[in-house]
Formats: sequence, structure tokens, C-alpha cells
Amino acid sequence: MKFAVVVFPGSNCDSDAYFALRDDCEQEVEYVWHGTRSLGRFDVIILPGGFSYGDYLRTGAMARFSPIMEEVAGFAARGGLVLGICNGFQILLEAGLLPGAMLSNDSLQFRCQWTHLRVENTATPFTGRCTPGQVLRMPIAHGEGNYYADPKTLRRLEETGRVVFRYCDERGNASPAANPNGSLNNVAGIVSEQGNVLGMMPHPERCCSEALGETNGRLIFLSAVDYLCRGGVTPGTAG
Amino acid sequence: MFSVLWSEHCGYKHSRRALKTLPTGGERVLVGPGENAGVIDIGHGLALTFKIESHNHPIAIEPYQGAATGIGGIVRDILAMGARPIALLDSLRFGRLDQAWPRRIFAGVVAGIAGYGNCLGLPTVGGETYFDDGYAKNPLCNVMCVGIMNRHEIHRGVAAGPGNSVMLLGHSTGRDGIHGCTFASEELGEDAPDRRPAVQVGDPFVEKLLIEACLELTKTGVVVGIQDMGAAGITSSCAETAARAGTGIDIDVSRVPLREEGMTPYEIMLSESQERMLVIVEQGREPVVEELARRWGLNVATIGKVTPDGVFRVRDGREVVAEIPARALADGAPMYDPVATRPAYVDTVNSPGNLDPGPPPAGYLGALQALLGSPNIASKRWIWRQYDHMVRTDTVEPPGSDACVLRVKGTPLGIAVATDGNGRHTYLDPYTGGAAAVAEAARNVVASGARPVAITNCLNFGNPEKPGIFWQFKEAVRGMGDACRALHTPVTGGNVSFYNETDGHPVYPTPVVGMVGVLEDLSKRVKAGFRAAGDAVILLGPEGGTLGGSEYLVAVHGRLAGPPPTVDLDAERALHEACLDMASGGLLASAHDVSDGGLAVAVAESCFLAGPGAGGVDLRLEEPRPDLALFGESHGRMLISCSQEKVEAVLEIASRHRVPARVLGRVRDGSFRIEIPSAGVVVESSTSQLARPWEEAIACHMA
Amino acid sequence: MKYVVTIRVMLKRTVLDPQGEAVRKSLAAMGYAGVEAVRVGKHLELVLDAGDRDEAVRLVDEMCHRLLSNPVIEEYSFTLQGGETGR
Amino acid sequence: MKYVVTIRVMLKRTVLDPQGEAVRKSLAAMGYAGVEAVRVGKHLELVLDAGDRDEAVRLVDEMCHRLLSNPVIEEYSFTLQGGETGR
Ligand SMILES: Nc1ncnc2c1ncn2[C@@H]1O[C@H](COP(=O)(O)OP(=O)(O)O)[C@@H](O)[C@H]1O
Ligand SMILES: [Mg+2]
Repeated sequence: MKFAVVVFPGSNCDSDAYFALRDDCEQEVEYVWHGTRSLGRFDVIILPGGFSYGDYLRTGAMARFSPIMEEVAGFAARGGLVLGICNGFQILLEAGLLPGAMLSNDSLQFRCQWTHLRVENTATPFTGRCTPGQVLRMPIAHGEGNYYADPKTLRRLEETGRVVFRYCDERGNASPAANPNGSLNNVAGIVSEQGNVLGMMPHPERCCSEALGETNGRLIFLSAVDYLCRGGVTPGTAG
Repeated sequence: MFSVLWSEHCGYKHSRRALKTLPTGGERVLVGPGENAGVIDIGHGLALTFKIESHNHPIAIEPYQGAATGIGGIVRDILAMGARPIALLDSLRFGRLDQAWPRRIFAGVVAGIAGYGNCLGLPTVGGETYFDDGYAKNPLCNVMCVGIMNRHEIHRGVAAGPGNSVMLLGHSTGRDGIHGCTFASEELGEDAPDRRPAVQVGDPFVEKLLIEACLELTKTGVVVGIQDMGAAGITSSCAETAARAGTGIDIDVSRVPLREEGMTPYEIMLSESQERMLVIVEQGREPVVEELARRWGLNVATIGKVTPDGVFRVRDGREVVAEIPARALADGAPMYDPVATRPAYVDTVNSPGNLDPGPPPAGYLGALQALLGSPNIASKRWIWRQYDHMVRTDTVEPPGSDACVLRVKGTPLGIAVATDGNGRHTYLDPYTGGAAAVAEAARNVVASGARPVAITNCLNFGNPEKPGIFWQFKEAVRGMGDACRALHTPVTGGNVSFYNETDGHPVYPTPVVGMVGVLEDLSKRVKAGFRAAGDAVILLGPEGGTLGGSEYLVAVHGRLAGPPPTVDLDAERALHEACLDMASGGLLASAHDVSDGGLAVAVAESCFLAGPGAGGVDLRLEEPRPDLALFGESHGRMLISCSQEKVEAVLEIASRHRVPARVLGRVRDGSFRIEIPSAGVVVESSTSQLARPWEEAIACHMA
Repeated sequence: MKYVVTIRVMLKRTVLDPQGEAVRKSLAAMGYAGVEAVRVGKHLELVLDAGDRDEAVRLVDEMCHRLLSNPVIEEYSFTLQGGETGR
Repeated sequence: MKYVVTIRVMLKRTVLDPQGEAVRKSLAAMGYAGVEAVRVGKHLELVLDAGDRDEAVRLVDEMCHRLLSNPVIEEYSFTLQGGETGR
């Protein structure tokens, strides 16, 4: 499988994703500059974490207008797998590829810490290797991960199983105390209607190696690989 | 221009002579002081560069931007060596947290470091933070950056090769911070508000682009020299690069990309606009730089060329507006040898008899809780959770223990980094304080299993024109030098910050040491927290110690009195060698430096940082005087633990190095008990009860 | 024609504003008890060159909608000065 | 008396405004070529209870100076509505 890691001006988790995929998940991976317009040769597109355009104005607000985003939208529309991590998630929200928006953490501070996630839906291309209700230890690092959606949208997400990850404690309780940023319903990650676009605030690429004390980030990336091996959509060149 | 370049901040006119006494050589040293940052060899064809710098005056005026631009500046120093910046550390000093102004400055500084460092994608992995009235009016902010590069890719700030082009890369130039550095060399007086220089606003986004652009650029081979633009902007960067190369530079200010109307040549020359680099490029290869700048969306301009005549010539269009011998400007600053006299206070604060305060009012358990809840000892998590300390996925030992350990992908190497400095001890006894900063920083690195290899330092003092202050400075430098020689950790660079005083009240003299250590085998690293119940708890080094300058004396009895613990450098060295032997032999389950708060605090911290089921102890001490046994401070001590079957081997190594070693007791689950022959059980508590004040103290103050 | 544009972007009333609440708390702590309902938003100023006022208004509205605000959580308003009206 | 206060806090003209510059570049890239000199600042709205208008003005000015802005790099302006003047 071939992964693309998109590099926006100000991306800074691009190399982390690159090395996690290459060294820890043993996948083919390439950087793709935000100015390019062709993603045809890739199977999975990663929008990495960081501070695209300095996160000025609003996180993801400017990156969403980068030339490559049109192609990402097309790729997603054709069923291709797109994974937005942290700033990548924020970009997907601004681009309207996922519903809702990010507000600053309720602490009004940046938070870099380990969290626990409960896997709410194992039927997505990114969670096939997880078991229902499985608790994953994963780090977060963001100032604006406080997920917001209007009540109607949120209900729709919940009812259709599109909330894929929820912040919880180590025993799996999605309590307010286990919520690091104030996100509605402890939302940590959601998928698009077709399930092929995932946005998540936690950083799977930061927990793919024993040296870093955790390897379950691999579950996310390798689930995508499984999905594609099982014949999941690969858009190929088009548009 | 001279006044600016020769002001202390740039010219080191007061400090130079004393600094020359520091050891700078060593088999690992590739580049010593004088360049933008020192460089050491870490094997595997790799080199490490690192430097610490102060941004004290700006944070007192605008804490967020002051700290942010401090990060920007030190990162460009590392960039100028051709290295990829990989980590940041911050050493901070503020007034007490029960006062509003220090709280506000503290919050702003931490937010500023987070705001700028996180955006760059640089992990802030360590530092230290102290709160004391000694810093109430003069907070200190020292920031350190570490970078890595291939040995053969070291760059320098040299304007070599007459005919080569002088290019400006990065931000446009505005009127920011003109005379910022003469300002940094003056006392903050009552009138400070009126003379406030415009504090710069940092642009971490452009800095991030600048980092990536410069790293690509230095790989193209067209770069002859590269230099950051700090204090005094174009003036100092041109003068320094030319002086280093023994050449001249001829620039035309009308070619400098400006962001403001009607700037005079003088303003352009002295502007301290951030996020700019000066690049000396092979004649004719300018297009390479221009193309790169275009792709990264940065300003670029060829503003002049290198000349053979050693003259720094400034034109405005055709008209020559200034002509100065470059060397005179850069190196010619007069060297002073200020008067140094031992101030009278030294005798009063060290007068014997201060050190027997009697038993603690609230009992020994109460005292321990008070110490753990003192912001100086309490967990600094409130700070480092605001820093992205994981980005780059190399942070193997995060902040929270003695030293942070970074991996180097593709090698077995580990790099350990720590900063240390104790202003109180240095105030009581500057020589000892200077030596202690090196010793403790080294001990922090050793605790992680790494061998200390070199230091950078930042010397924060008051007004050096006052004989008492300059005596503190000379003594502290003498102590640092002796310790560096004894511990084989040469000084590869640093920074001096004088005039840290307000209305005649100077800060505690505060030498801060940034230590770098190397772990040949990352898998041999050691953690500070206990690992398993049943393990033996062993103290390496003497029991007891002194209450002189101790956190206990201040936090519990409200007095600062000396003399502080002295540093026995031979014993210190022996301790380090013993620990490193134990670590490389895989004998240690944990190792933690015994410092502020004494043995009881070190034991408690090892419990708080412990693995599951190992968060408690049952210990018997020998020192008869409980306050000394629990809270006495001294150097040359390490608290270690190991499985029972390894005790013999550990003790054997200790005796081989002539390091006193005693089994104090064993690790157990959840409960904390210390017994002293003379006084029986002096501390008994559940660990969780002790942990609460330690975990929550700072957050509570900041709520 | 050059127009001086000032734009105000605020969180919708339906979205709670932790920053505003934090400011209120600090003000209260500083002794300003009489302060309520603090909201913190963005204030943008820019100069726009446009054919006439109507075009200017159209352009600004478009920028606000596309980039300067996020309709999911924010609302905006703006004023124009200058141009032919000279004000 | 209750006053509705709106406060504008901007970086001084002489200080670089990174956000403003980044926004200008994006707008240009999106095709809004006619946009210049973008500045991004804060817009605050609050309700203040004060004895009379003069006191209200004094208080707001004080808050701006002490907490809401840093005079070293920022400048502020504000307007009041309501109170006995009804405006
Ligand atoms: N300002 C700071 N930024 C980042 N880490 C910090 C800061 N202050 C303290 N720390 C971290 O907190 C831990 C304890 O600091 P300190 O008490 O100085 O340790 P020690 O006494 O062993 O030197 C260390 O890991 C240190 O890196
Ligand atoms: Mg320390």
C-alpha cells in the first residue's frame, strides 16, 4: 500500500507520520507538497499534524485553500481513504469534508499528554483491527481540540456510528474528567458518511514504537492496509 | 553603531576576561565558543550543537512575546551551524506564586514558549523553574536549543571569499526593537516604562519556514557562511561574519526588503526584526537561494558582497553612509577589568547558628507535605503539559525526571539533556553555586544513564559595575570552571546577562548550566521512578547533609541562611563513574538525583514516578538528627534501587569507586514509611496523600 | 476606489465562549465586580481596492464567508469607509 | 447603570502583525488581489454596571490598560452604549 503524507507550510508532524509508516508499519510512504495536484498514485492520504499557516486566524482555515485540497476532496469523493490527524482533522473540518468545528480547549491552554480512547465503531476502514469498546492509550497535543457541532449534526453523528473515538479513562468510562479539551460528548475522532474520511485529534504516529512506550497507533494505519487488501476502494488516477 | 555593538549584550566587555578562564577543549569538541553555538562529536558521523541564551528583560515587559522571541533567537543560532533543531529547554525564575505580578509573568512566559516552540514542531523537553522573592522584580528566562547534523555539514558564520554575495533571507525588516540590546544592558529603573523599546512580536510560522528553507539551502552546497540576526540586526551579523573571515562587507541598505515606510539607513542597520538570516552565497549561485525562498514563501534579497579590504561599508543606493573596519566593530570592544570586592552580606547570611531552627512546627510529616507542596519542588507538569514535548517522536524520557532522553533514529544513541542552577546557593556562596550548577546538571544526566560530555551556560547577574556583583560573577565563573575541569565537561558556549536589577535590587546571582550527555546504548537508560516492590533502595553518597541554603529552611522555617552544601568534585566524579558502571551493567532499576528538599523529597519523587505497584517505601536512616536526615541537602548523592540479587554487585562497584553506599530499605506498594533510630518512625503516610500537594501545588496557585 | 474595511467576527451566542468567561473571571479577581457577559472575538482591519461600494461590499461579504469566519461557529459584521463617499 | 461596551485591541502600527500578513497572502492567493494592509486584533464585548457614564469610561480605560491590552505593543479603543443617556 502507498501512503501520501501531505506537507503544508507549517506542518510539523509530517515526518513523524512518515517514519511511523515507513519504519514501524513497514509501508510505502511519500511526502506530497501542498502545491501539487495529483494524488493518483496513492492509496491513503494523510493530512498530518502541525500548525499549517501558523494556525493563524483559525486552525486549518488557510490550509483548506491549498491547491492540493481540491484533489483531496476528489480523492475522498471517489471513496479513497483520507486520515486527518490533529491539524489535519482541523483542516478537514474547515474544508467541509467532515462536519463541525474546533474551539479552543476549555482550559484555554495547549495540552500535550497521554489520553485514553474508546473505540466506538470497528466497522470503519481505520478501526478494523480494534475490538469494540477497546481502550487505546494515545497522546494528544493541541490547543484547539474542543470539538463542536450543532445539536442536530451531533445527534446524526451519534446515531449513525460516526463518532469513532471518544476520550475515556483507562477503564473505558467516557467521563467529563477524562475529557482533555471539553469536546462535545468526549468526541476524539469522527468519520465521514461513507466512512472513508477519518479525522482524529490524538496522534497515532506518536505511539507506533516500543521506544516511545506504546505501539497501538499501528492499529489505525494497519487497519487501513487490511481494508485495502480486502479490496476496499483505491480511487487510482481520475478527475 | 559602536554603542550598540559594544554594549554588554553584544560585546561582553565586562565578562570576557573572566570567561577566558573556562575550559573549552575536549576530544569531543568540534567547535568551541565564539561561533553561533558549540558543536560536539557524538559518533556515528553525527554532531550535536547546543546553546543557551537569556531573554530576561523582554519578559518583564511582555512575557508572552518576550519568551516567544527568545525561542526564535536561540533556534536561529542552532540553524546557523547548519543543524536541524531537535529540542528546547527552558530555565525560568520568577517571584513567589502567591503574588499577582509574578503569576502573570509566569503564565505569559510559559504560554509564549508553548506558542512559539509548539508551532515550530520543536519539543520542549526540559528545564527548571524556581519561585523566590529574589526574582520578584527581575524574572529570568533562559532558553536552550539542541540541534543535530552530520559531522561534515557543520556551517559557520563566515563572510569568506571576496566577491561572494551577501543575502538576506526571511522576514522583511521593520523598526522592531531598535536598540533592544543596549536596553538589555541597562538596569530596569523607575523610568523604564517610558524608555520601553518596542518588544518584537514573534512569527513562528515564518520561523518554521525559515528552518526548512535553511536546512535545504545548506545541503545545496552554495552556502559559504550563514549567520542569524540577533541583537543589532544587520550591523552585528555583517560585522561578525566579516571579522571571523578577516574580510570586509559592502552592503546597500536600499536593497533590504522593508515592511515600513521611510526607514533611515541607521534604522535598517540596527533593526532587530525577527526571523531573518544572513547568508553568504557563492557568487553567481544567488538564483538557487531565490528559487528556494520563493517555494517557501520567504523574502530574499542580495544586499551586498564580500570585499577583501576588511572594511564594513554601508551604502544607501550610491551614497556611502558608513565605513568601519569590521574587526574593530566586532572584536574591538574595550575589555574592562571591573573591580570585584567581597560584599559584606556574605558574612551575615553565612554566620553560624542559623542552621539549627529546632523541630518543624507541624511535625516531620507536615514538613514533608509542605516541601512537596512548595512550587519549587512540586511537579512542573502544569508547565510542560503546555509544551509539545513529544513532537518529532524522539522523546524517550519525557520531562518529569532528572534529565530528558532523546533517541536518534537510525542509531543506538540516546542524548540526555538537563539544565540546572541554584540562585540561592550562589547568593550565599557564589563559588559553590557556580560549581554546584555544573555538578547537579551532570548528576541529572548521569541519573538517566548517560555520560555528561559538555555544557553551555547562561550567567544571570546584576550590574557588573558594582564591585559586589562583579565579585559574585568572578567567583561563580571560577566555580564553574573548576567543576567543568573535574567532570570533563568543557564549555562550548553560553551567554551573559548583566543588569538584572531594579531600583538597585539585583537578582540572586544565577548561573544556569545546560548539560548534554550521551548514552551509547539507548536501551541502557535508567528511569527516576522505582520499578518493582521488593527492590532494594540504596543511597549512594553521604547521609544527612546540611540545612544551609536548603528549601526546607526557606519553606518551613522561612529563613535563607548559609553556608550551602559544598561540592567535593572528586567525590562527585566518583559518584558519576560508579552510577555509569552500574547503569551500563544493567544493574539499576532506578536512579534519581538527591537535590532540593533532601533525601525525603527524592524518595517521595521516586515513589510518585514509580511503576505500578512500586509507589512506596519502608526505610531506616542512620543520621540521628531527623531534619538533617530527611531534608538536609548535599551534593554527590544519588538515590538508586535495584533487585535484591543485584545489591551485592552494586555495593561492590560503589566501594571500587570509594563511594559510600548503604541499603536504606525496600520498595513496596502504596505506603511511605521512614524510621530513624533516635526518633523512631518520623514519616508514615499513604503515598497518594503525599502526592496530592506535589501534583497540584502549581495548578492551584494558577487557578 | 480604496475602502477602509473593519470586520467583527464573534462566536455565535449559541456557542459558549471560554475565553470571554476567563476574562470576566480575571477582571472580577482584579476587583471589577460589575462586569458581565464578556465575549471575545476578532477585529480585522484592511484596505480594499474595488470598483465601487457595492462591489466592495460584495467582496468583503464573500471573504468573510469563505475565509475570515467559520459559519459553523461564528457570525460576522463589517463596515466600509472611504471610496467615493469620501467618509 | 448598565453599559454595553465594545473594545477593540490592535497591535500598534509599528509592530509586525504576523496574522494580518498571513491572511493578506491567503486572500491574494484566493484571488482577492485588491486587499492590502490586513491587521487582525481582538474585539471584546461586555456589559458593565457603573454609577454613571464617566465612571464607566474610567473603569473600561483602566481594564484595557491593566489587563485587556499591553500598551507596549498594543493600542485600544472602545465605545459605550446604554446607561442613562440611553444611547
Ligand atoms: N520550565 C520547564 N520546562 C520544561 N520542563 C521543566 C521545567 N521546569 C521543570 N521541568 C522538568 O521538571 C522536572 C523536575 O525539574 P527539577 O526539579 O529541576 O529536577 P531536578 O531537581 O532533578 O533538576 C525535570 O524533568 C525538568 O525537566
Ligand atoms: Mg534542578
